[in-house]
Amino acid sequence: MGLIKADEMTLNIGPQHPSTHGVLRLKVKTDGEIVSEITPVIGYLHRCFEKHCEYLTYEQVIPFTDRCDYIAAMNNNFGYVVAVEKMMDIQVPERVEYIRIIMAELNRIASHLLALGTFGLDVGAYTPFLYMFRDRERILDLFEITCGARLLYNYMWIGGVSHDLPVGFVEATYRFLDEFEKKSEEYHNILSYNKIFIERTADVGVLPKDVAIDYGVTGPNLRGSGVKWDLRKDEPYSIYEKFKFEVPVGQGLMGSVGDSWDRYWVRAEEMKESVKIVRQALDKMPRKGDVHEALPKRVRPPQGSIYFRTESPRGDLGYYIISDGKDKPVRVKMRSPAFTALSALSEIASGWMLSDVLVVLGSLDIVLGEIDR
Amino acid sequence: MNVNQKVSQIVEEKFPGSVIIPEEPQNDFIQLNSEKWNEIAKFLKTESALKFDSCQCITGVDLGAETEKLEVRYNFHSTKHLHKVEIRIATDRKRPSIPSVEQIWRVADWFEREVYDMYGIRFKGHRDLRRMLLPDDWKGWPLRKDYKTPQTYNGMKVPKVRKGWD
Amino acid sequence: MTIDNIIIWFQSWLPNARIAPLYVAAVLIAALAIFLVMAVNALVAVYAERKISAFMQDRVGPMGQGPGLHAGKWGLLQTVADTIKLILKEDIIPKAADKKLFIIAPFIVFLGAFIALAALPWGPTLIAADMNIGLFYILAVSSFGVIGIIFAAWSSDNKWSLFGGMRSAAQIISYEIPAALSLVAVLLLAGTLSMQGIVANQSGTVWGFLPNWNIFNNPFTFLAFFIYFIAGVAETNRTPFDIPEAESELVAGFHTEYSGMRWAFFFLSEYGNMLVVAGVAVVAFLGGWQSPIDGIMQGPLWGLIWFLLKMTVVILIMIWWRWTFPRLRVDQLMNVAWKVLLPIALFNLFGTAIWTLTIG
Amino acid sequence: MREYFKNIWQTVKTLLTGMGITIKHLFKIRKGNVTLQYPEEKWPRPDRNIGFEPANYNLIRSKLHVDIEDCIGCRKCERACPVQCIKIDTIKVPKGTDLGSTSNGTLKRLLVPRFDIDMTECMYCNLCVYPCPEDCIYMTGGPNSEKQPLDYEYAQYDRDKLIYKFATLTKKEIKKYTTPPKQQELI
Repeated sequence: MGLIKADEMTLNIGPQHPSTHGVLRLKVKTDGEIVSEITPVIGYLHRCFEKHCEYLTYEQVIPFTDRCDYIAAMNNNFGYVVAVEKMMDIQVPERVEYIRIIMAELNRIASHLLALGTFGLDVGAYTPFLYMFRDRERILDLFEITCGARLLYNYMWIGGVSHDLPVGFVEATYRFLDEFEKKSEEYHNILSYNKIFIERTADVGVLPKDVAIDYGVTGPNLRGSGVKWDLRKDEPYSIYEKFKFEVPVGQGLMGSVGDSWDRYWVRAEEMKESVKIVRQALDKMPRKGDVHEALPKRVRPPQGSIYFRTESPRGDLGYYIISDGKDKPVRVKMRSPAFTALSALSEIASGWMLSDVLVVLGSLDIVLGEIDR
Repeated sequence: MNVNQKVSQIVEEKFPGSVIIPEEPQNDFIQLNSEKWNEIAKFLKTESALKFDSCQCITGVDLGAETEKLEVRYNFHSTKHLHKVEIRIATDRKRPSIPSVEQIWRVADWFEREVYDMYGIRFKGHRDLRRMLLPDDWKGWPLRKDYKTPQTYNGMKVPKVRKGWD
Repeated sequence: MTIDNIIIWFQSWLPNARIAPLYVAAVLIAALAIFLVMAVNALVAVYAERKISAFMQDRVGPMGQGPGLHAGKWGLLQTVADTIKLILKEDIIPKAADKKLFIIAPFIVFLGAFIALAALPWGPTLIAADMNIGLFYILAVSSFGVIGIIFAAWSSDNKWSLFGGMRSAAQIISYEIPAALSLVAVLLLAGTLSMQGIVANQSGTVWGFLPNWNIFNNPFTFLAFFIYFIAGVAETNRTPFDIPEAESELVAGFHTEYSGMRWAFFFLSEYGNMLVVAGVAVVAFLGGWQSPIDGIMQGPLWGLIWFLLKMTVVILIMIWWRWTFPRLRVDQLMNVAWKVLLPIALFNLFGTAIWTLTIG
Repeated sequence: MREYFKNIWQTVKTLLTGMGITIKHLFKIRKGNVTLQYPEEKWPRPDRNIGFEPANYNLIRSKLHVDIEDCIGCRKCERACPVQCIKIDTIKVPKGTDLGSTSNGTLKRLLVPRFDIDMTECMYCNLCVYPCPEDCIYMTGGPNSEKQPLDYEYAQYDRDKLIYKFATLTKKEIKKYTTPPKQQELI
């Protein structure tokens, strides 16, 4: 006796596991149900995005940014093209700005719907997941009529967008928003205020303010911890300063500030704000205009570098682009919000039960495509 | 006075000789000497006028095999004063090494591991410097400009993607 | 129709035969009948579960297999096709598994549900074995399955399975207690452990118009029904208490390593357990095979119909729960059992005792 | 103690709310469902899609198609492709050879003996379509349904079968075009 250490067990969660949201591997040490140590192992989905970019022209990089965060591809396009436009000093037409914001916000709703649905699935609620997928489907339909693709759009171009909105898009979007607002109440009733759901998520995986900032956690996760920080409000890019919307922050309604329920709730509230933005954008958008007007003949940003960040559904999505004046970038670095969020996992989920680790992981809303790139 | 000038002034006062003054004043970054980087980093985070409490991004950069150096670029942001700064630190290409800031900003842990993974820059004082995205037994530093795509991996031949295409 | 009836019937044909072989034959016939009931129940319940969950989730559910195969309607033969697939599937036993236990485990789990069904009264005369300790017997053997689950978990040599097995053991043992205590309240009213006796005790009306089922008999038994039902759902390992197989946490829990027919036996016994829990709930609280309106539509056939109808309703509620609720955590599960259900069950028992002494 | 009962009451209430929602959906069976019974029912299903006919779409990312008669061999699409899934060979012809013109009226100057698209590699980014001066490479269906009907069901058992060869020139034709006109007369 004494040779076998009977009180701790190493458990591999993943790379293939129903709730790791992709091919993530978590090496955890468990003491019974209690998890004492978590080591995330990533890289299973590494597709050499940054190396690829060295061989591609600036336009050809755009479809690759799609494939990083495949849940919110529009937002990834958006960040990249705005960064390159900043370098080249391009002023895009007003209609293009509005179209981009409509697309980005619709995609934010779609992304949050998926995040909330899969979060419900992690907790064991199967039905809300399908309700949310049903509504996400409508957004994908809208994207499909616009650019033909449902997931990887390659819609935004440097200096414009690939297609103008099709006839009837505006009306269809209004119709969708009307329906969606009614349905969001249903989500709250079936999931958010469900007592079992609250018990499972409230007070679990609390991410305090200072820890969140220290770990570079951004987006809804940071706002869930009670920090009012939204790039759309605080460093407005594109024409976000023209819109009126609130920045929901976690208030600890069901437990303490910064728990999993708060992160969930912030996302649910953000969808409502996005609906508001889309509505305003549809109201104000110039009805006519050439979306290809400002397309540059050739994309060759002047020598120099830029670090530019936008608010993707997962947080601060930063692009560090270095140009040497040729048609191919020297370096494109993507600062992915999910990457930093995952690095905080071991800090906030250690000491909880095995089930809670997966709940916390779900509440961080990671996309492995973006983490591994 | 913009943030960069202010920061470089304050840092130069505290750590004389550490700021390599950029050749052009309109540059939007600060080039630092790598020697005292750890202390400067601590100073950047705690000094009340700066308070760069959020490390946004750490980017490894290779500007070509002929430059004889590798660079690491840090983007910092302050949630107190809402200002940001870019700091660049160059290192020798042959034996790249930079003091780690992993214990100052926790997020730097993974960022530095990624830079090490891609460029082979050793971060002195990092507690867990391993490969991040690539397999542990990978050879070479893929994002360096002089990196050659290997023909074999662990003795296995990398198959050509398409036969009869070229 | 009890086993005794069958033996007597045999004896009328073969008056000179010895009793032992006749007994074996009678038991075998009863066993076959019960097995058929379980199999048909699984077929129907799985189909119902898939369809109902689909409609609840705005889907259409299985539509392929049915009359006219792929273009067919409603996927009526879906579960039959699934069964054929499961039978034909390769049976994989992991190399590191403890082979003997691994093979025997699904049958033990199955046995737990199987022998419990023997004591369910399907009608006034239709019962395999009308024991004088019927309820006690069911309570005893239905927790027998947990041994099989632990066998399966241990022998798989898989960490996820082990987690599932441990959780399951803790869960079933905890929920036995509130379930049993709420049934004791019924025993106080009936004064017998015999299943038929309990049903017979529920004839007539109460308060003038309601059938004299135990659930309506007094407020305490009304509560006891819900406690029994919650605890029963927990014993069958269904959502919201499905932590032993929680697919988003433990992949598939104790049956992660099982495949083909062995896995099907776990499946079969899950639905068999549902049947047992629903059956006991119907017998103990919902008047068994008694007609809801006193005095009419009674008799052996009506009894069977009423019993099946009531059971269907209870099983439908289980399905409904499964597709609505999230899952509890292990410690919360224990909290519910020990801090909520148990005190209320004890209070109920006390209340029922007072009620029977004073009012009843 | 009050907290304890409040907790139980809240649990019961919220769970019943949830059950109410699911049962409501249960009885709306065919109305709200979104499933497409794929091989039988095909997109766009009228009661599910949002009121657009395929022709109203800006584009459908289905399958690349090339009208090879219109191709002038400029190789712009080959250069635009981020994954190099298009491969074009061209042959110069002697001066004065008449190769005909495209439907836009542009004179063809090059022979295109090889125009391969590897659809296993294609990432449906549509980048090859935009630079084409003759609009001869495009995705099938949608606004192009008149030119080429929608085709998204082209799964194959063999990977090699997904390499589509659009060039139609035979060896004989190539020889015919590449021999200088003087020799042609001799033949």
